[in-house]
Amino acid sequence: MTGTIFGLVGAALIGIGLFGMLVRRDALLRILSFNLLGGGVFLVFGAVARRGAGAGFGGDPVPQAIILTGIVVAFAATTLAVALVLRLAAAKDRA
Amino acid sequence: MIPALAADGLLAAGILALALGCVATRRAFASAALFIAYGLLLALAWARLDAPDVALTEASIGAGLSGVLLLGGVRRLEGLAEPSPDAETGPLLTILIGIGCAALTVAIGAAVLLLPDPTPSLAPQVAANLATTDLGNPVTAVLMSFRALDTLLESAVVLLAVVCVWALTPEGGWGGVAGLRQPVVRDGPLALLARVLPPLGIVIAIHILWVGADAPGGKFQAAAVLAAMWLMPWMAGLAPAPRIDARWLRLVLAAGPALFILIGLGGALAEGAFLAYPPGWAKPLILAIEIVLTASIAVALALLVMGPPEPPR
Amino acid sequence: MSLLADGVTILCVLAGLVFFAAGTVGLLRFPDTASRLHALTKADHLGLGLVVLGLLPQMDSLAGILRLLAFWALVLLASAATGPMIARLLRRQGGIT
Amino acid sequence: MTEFLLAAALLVLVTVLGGLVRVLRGPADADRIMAAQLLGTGGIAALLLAGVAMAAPALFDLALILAVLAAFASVAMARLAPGDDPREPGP
Repeated sequence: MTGTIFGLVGAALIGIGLFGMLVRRDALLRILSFNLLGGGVFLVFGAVARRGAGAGFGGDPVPQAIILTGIVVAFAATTLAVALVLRLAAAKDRA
Repeated sequence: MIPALAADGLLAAGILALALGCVATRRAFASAALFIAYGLLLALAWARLDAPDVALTEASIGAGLSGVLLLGGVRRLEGLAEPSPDAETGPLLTILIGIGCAALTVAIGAAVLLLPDPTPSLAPQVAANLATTDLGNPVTAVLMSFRALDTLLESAVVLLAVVCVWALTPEGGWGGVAGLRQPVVRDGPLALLARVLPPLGIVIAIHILWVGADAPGGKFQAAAVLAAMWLMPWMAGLAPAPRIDARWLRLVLAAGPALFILIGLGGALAEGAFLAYPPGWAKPLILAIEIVLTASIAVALALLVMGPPEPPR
Repeated sequence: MSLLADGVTILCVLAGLVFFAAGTVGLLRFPDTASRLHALTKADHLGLGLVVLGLLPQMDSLAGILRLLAFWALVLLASAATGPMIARLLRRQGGIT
Repeated sequence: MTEFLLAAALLVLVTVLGGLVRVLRGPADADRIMAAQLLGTGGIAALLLAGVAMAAPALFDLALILAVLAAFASVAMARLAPGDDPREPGP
């Protein structure tokens, strides 16, 4: 049940994140929305992991490890995106 | 049963309300603050999903570091001339996009509901092979042994991100101190916390790294806490950021991935497969990689939040 | 003994719950931000403090007790430091005149 | 005892989630920071209660990380909020 609830939350987060990315014009808010979308994808995958519980584990450890990797990679991408936005704004500021 | 269900429902409602708030709020600072609260609740949700390793990562990286990164971005954008804002999305287009996103949510939600229960799982294979690694934490075993190549590439991605962020250094700033110079705060609450919290945080990070072999925890979570403990005095101006051309800095950044590759090559020579650990050596080698990689990732994460150097004005 | 310990736990945790509830009600109902800050710091310090106090009898080792107390110290420290910072922010943004 | 502690964890969650309204509505930045902080403290309390009830040390470690990172994030929020000048002495 827990898996299903948070899987559905993940689906909703994907929709909310995509909406924010498309509708908001502020670049930082788009990056933030992208993170919401990513969190939703991870939650859906987490629901899959929960359904795969077995062999004494509360969830399938392989998807869990991949989600963990994904969170770190998403953070790295976010920092790069923020740096790009700041550089762009600074360039416009000087012009 | 009922309390568990109630806790899940409450967390779900809270997460969705905060996510909607993030997207709908007018001001960027408020959005970033909501995002931090959202990350907090998401970490609790991961704990409910029996994924404590993911919960620790979400709490430290998803909520803590990402939130502070976004806050810093908001703050720095304010200091710059307002870039002529694009026109807001029109109402008709907003409604159309809303309908499209809602349809996507329904489709993915249906897919979640239609998932086979139980789904195909690798848990039995992990359980069967856990003994060969001498580790007690299955997620660490997956990260460091069964899917070690993924983790190696991930540490390379983090390093690559640092290189890319540095590549955005404006003209005349190359080789300078990472990020904006922070005003020095000698006393007051910020200075107090910046002095007292890091020693505690470092102990906690070492604990998280150490238990990671057998219990939830590990290098990424420990590295994120360490990075936060460096960023704290940095924000108070008490611990200046390093120059990005400092040799020690580049050595620390490269040490983790380099050791990982070396041990992987050693496995190729000794066992005939890249990243294969000789029998009986799995745990010491994994611990060695974890410890060095923690230092590299901690420095990389902190530098990513600090950003590229600024040219002197 | 166990009965006494459980009694202490129940009493203290319930008292902690009251403070958490009071903090939330204060945060929601108080008219201005400054008094809401007042309500919040009480919930932070006392709510978590009482919960920690209540859980102490349930610990079976000294390490567990020290660990619980460490949580409280950590939150107390953070809350004590951010309280004045928030108050200063409020003054600069014109919340307190 | 287990049931009592779990119920208490749930109640803490209920009360601090009520504070979410303040994070969402503000109006001041300070309100949002405070409500986020209360959420962090409540989350820690709930995790401690559940950790003792279910004898799950992993929840303790999660609470520990949450405590450190919540402190870090609260300070960063107060420090980076628009209009704050850190050089000014505290009130």
